Amino acid sequence: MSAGALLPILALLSSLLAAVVIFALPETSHRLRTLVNLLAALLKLGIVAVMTWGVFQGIDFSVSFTMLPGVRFMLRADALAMLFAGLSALLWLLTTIYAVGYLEDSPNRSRFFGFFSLCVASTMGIALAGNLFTFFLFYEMLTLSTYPLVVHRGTEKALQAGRNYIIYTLGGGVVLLLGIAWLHGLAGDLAFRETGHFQGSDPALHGQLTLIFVVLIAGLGVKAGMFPVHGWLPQAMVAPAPVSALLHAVAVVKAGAFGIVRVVYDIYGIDFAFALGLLQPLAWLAAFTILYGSVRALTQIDLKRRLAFSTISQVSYIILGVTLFGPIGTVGGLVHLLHQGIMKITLFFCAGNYAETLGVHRVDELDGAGARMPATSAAFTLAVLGMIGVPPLAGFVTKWVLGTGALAASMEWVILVLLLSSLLNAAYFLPIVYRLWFSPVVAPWPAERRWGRLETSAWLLWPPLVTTLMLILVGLLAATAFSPLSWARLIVVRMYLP
Amino acid sequence: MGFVVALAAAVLGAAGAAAPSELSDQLQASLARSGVEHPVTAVLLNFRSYDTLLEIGVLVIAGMAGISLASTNALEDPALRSADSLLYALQRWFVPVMLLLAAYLLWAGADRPGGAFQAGAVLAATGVLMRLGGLPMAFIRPGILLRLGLVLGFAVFLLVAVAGALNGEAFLAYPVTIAGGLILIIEIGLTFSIGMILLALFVAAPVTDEHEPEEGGGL
Amino acid sequence: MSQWLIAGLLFTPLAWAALSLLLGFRQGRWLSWLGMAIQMAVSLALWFAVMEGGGFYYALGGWNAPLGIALRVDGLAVTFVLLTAAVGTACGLHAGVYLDADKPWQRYFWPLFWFLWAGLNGVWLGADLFNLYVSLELISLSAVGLVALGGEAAALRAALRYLFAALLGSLAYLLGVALFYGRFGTLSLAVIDQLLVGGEPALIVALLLMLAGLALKTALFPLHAWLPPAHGIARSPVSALLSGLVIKASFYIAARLWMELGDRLGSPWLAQGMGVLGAAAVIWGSWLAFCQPHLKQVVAYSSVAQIGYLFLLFPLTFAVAEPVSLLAQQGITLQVISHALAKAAMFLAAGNLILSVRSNRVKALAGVSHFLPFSLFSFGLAGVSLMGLPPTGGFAAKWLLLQASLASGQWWWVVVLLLGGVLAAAYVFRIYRASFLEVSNSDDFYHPPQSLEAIPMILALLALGLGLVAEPVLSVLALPFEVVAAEAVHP
Amino acid sequence: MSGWLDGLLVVSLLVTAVAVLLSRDLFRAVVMFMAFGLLMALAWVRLQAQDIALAEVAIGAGLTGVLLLDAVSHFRRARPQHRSRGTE
Amino acid sequence: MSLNLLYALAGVALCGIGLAGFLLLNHLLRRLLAFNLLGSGVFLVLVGLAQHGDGPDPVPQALVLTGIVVAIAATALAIVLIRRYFHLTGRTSLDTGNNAGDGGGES
Repeated sequence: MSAGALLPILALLSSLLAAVVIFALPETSHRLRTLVNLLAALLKLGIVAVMTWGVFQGIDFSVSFTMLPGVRFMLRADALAMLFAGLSALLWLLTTIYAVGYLEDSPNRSRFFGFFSLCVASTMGIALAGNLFTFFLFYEMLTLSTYPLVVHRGTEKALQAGRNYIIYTLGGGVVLLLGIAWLHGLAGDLAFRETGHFQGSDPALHGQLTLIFVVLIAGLGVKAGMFPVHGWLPQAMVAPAPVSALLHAVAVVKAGAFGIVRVVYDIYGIDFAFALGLLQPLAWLAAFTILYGSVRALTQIDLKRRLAFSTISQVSYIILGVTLFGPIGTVGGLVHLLHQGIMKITLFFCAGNYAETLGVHRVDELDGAGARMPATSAAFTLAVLGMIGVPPLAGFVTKWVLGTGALAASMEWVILVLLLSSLLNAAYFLPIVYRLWFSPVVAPWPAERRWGRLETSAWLLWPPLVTTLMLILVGLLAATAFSPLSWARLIVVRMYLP
Repeated sequence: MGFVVALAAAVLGAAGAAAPSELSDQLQASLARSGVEHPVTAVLLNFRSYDTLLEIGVLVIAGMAGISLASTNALEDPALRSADSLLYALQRWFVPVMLLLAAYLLWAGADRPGGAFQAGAVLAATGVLMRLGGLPMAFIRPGILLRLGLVLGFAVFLLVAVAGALNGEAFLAYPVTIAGGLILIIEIGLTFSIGMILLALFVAAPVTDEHEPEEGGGL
Repeated sequence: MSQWLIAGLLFTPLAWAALSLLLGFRQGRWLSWLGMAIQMAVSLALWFAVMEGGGFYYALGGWNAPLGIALRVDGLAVTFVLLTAAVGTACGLHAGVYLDADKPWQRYFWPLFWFLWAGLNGVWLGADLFNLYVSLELISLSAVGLVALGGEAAALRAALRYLFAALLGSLAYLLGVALFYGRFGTLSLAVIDQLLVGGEPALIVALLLMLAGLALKTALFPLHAWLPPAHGIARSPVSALLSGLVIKASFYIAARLWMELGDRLGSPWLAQGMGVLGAAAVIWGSWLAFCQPHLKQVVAYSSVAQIGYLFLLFPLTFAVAEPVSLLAQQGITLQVISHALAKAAMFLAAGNLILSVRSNRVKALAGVSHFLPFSLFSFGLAGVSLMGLPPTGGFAAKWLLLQASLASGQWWWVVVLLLGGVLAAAYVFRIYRASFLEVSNSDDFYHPPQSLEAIPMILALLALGLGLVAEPVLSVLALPFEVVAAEAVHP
Repeated sequence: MSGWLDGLLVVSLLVTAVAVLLSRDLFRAVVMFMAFGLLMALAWVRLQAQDIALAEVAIGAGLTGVLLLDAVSHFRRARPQHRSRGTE
Repeated sequence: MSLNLLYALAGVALCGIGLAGFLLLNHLLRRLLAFNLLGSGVFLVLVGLAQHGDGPDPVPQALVLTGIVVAIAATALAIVLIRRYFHLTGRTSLDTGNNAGDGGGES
């Protein structure tokens, strides 16, 4: 088997095998499990790095075999795939480190890390999927492997959240399956292809294709947390912080957004989707979700819930970018896929630190936490500023490019949405920052724990610091060759501009 | 009612359209190679012997069910040892006659009506008579001997069947020259086992309820 | 070569049935392990032989079809023979450890087990209408025996219900056979297929009778009432055999009849009617599964639901284009295989769970995810297949059926397929939910032996992997078939 | 052969069958069933199926009947016993 | 109407009687009797229909012989189960109510 076929499989197997090994390990062998976890994460990061370099050089990584009559299982690494794969590989490593610290002394770790690895394998599969069928395969696998993580604590509340999570996501999966099967019946096995498949197709099919598009977006929109099917996301925040961080802020919602990008660009083709008049309503929906999420976030007292509504809002930036008809908007959407991931995971790491170290879960309990946990609070503040779009941080780059794209596509109202959203971001984030640094401590921390010299465990402290550094760097160095922005440009140049 | 009408119509319809069967011609043509002269026996034990093999399997299952319920106590039920002179006389005269009858039926099967099933049934009836007469029937007690008797006919049949396969022919194929002999062997085994199974079914069921069947005996 | 294999295939289960009757449960276990190994090897070898050489008729006793009984050894048949070997071996191994060897009645387990196996092989290979009847009876009686084995009153009641339903079904089938024989003077399905010209009313009645009888034996809604008590109360390895294999046997015959004769004797009404009953089974069975308080009842009602999918074969192959029909057949075949594997895994895992928490109630599972993740994991994996989520065999089946429904324009089955998946998720996740609940005083669990835990896991993994290798498995369906019957009819 | 004889046989077959199902007393029902078996045997003879006739007499009427009778008498004897058990 | 066909039709009627009894009767032994009547009806149809044209046909006769043996096996198994059931519960009929609920036998 050539290296081209081997690497995508290895990328999948690295975490799949890790999952199997972790399941097989006894509950008590914590060190060994941590070792396996970290080794697998590093290995995966290495593989993804090599593949990214290869894709940059124009090497074709793909593997496929016939799974069912007329359907192929197909993995293929293109530039877009590597964007998502790179994001999840990088953040998996950090989140694994974080989770090891976070779950210290808690039961059922074998189960947790096993399913955690399985989730990452699914995410990798989603990134590398070469056709809609394979995408769906891993998409559902992600749903299933996240359920045990959501209900990990086994409390009545967690189980209830898990139930809602599964109702939403499986429901979305069924809708998606309907769309995929329908499309398959109409057009056969559809590999992701830069220009889409329907340019110049029979006008008689356009009605059906429009309907299928709606079905597909509805199915994918559930995971992407789009209004009105976003309800699971805030509830799923009962899960442990690493789960919220990696899965709900990064893997799951991004999988939905990524799927929408794939459908719009690689199945329908942006020109065709535009010609069918499908993009405009999607843009409105995305814009509405952005504002809706922000408004809801304003009133949340629970820190993680506030972050969750912020996620709902932020993910729709990606979708908004995609629907801006033109290359610049696309760049904005794609780069936000990465930027938002880094920023949001920082915020969740910090929220987890407050919860784990001080026992703080609510916004109004954070008064004066900045003095107790300066490093964490600094990271939090920077991430917040990034979210709001303060230059030169990651979020600013996104919003700038999106705005430019909107102007280029002469959709000026989008600028208004962006501005309004930034204001709202500031409105729900800045009070927290204020409380952190400028409010005096009024009450003792609900459940404080101490770890020697550091403000919290080193396992918990380093990951947010690293991601904070990243969110500064991706903003500062946006113009250099290997920044996410450049990579997004590369994707657009390669794929969508003939 | 509708069921009967539809079925009757179907029977009449099928009868009206019945195709001339080539099967009986083939049967007549092959009868000479079957080893027996009576066509029913030929069908049962040669042409469609696989049916019969499985059917004996079904019977063995029923037999197992029977002996699993058997209660050892019931077999020695003193109430059954009643010295009924009529029964005793009956038994004295009938048992040999019935055994002879069974043997005859078995033998007759080759060229006229009769065969293992009927002979087995007669054998079983003999057993029932002996049982009612209160004869001690230790052999019918649940145990290795009873189970051996139960499967003997089946085992003989099966061995003959696989011998054909080992011989390089099909499963259940008999060489033409010894087909008659093989069928007779099978029939003897079957008669014995069928009699045994049917008898077991009767005897094993406890006649009175005064003694608990061995706990959990119900299959 | 194939000749020897067939002989071995037929001989082993029957011989082992006879031999194990002479032994006790423990010695019978040793003997049966050997027998299972032989059966597995023979089934595999036969499968590969047919893969290479194509299918053929095997004339038992050297007598060809109309006079003697011929076995139809084709790709589908050997696939099911192999499936039986896999599931049968798994259940047999599990039973050897699971069942209490000290109970005197257990000695009858092995003979019944082997007779059941023999009957199943007889059905898969059967091409003779009456022989199929005898095989069915062999299956029914041994299955009833297994349900009742050592049973208490409730088990006996379930067994009696099962027995009566099975007997009625068999007689209905036999009545249909009588009509066919009266009309054509033959019992060979292949010959009937050749002689059959058009839809005579008498033969339609015959087909209806046979289908009705077989549907009763397959527990198609609304004739399913006997199944849940029987499958729910039998010992777990037995339940696994019954749900995994036994109900498939009667469906297999119905499907064979339909595929051979349905094009001339069927009607759109009949086809759609069967489909509607299947759909009702999917919905109603899933709903009832969701409502059951006992773990094994959930699994048993799930069987009622999953069987419903099989009956979509009728509408999806009637008066549709050849490729669509093929899609549907492949989908149904996959559904049979994946359900057999998944349901057997599920029952065995459920048995382990019950052993562990010492109760059959779903509520008693609280906290078990803590202690028994392995069996729970197997249960979960099997559940994934039942839900029809990728990459399992259940998903592959559902995908093919979706494609067939869409391509034939019968979109209403799409609704059933999708809804069925959601409902299956509902009852499977109910179990997960119960087991994930953490309760403080839940440390009192018994750990079953590892061998018990490994077996359902292997089955569940097979069901999972089936989706990935569906293509090669399905390719045996299209193997060339040597037509002997044609010569036999017109010598 | 004489058609009315067959007609009579068929009619009595059906009548006996109905009687088997309708007789109040279970014992009677079984006896009727044995009679039915004998009539069936006659029918088989008329159908030139002597083998079946023999089997029917021996197995159908004879053994099935004996088994059923045995069961019936078992039920009869055991019933009061169970009633008393139930009231304890 | 030929002689054989007459018996075949008698078989049809027996099937009807047997089926009605099977479905309507509650007592287990009566249902068993009905099953045997139904079986006899089927056998009559099988033989009567098959040989209504040209004389005795050994094949259906052999089939019926097999069928009779299968029927007695089934009957015997049923009787064993019924007796055991009766022994344990004192009942001679299956409850018409919902039996599904008490499936908790395995523990």
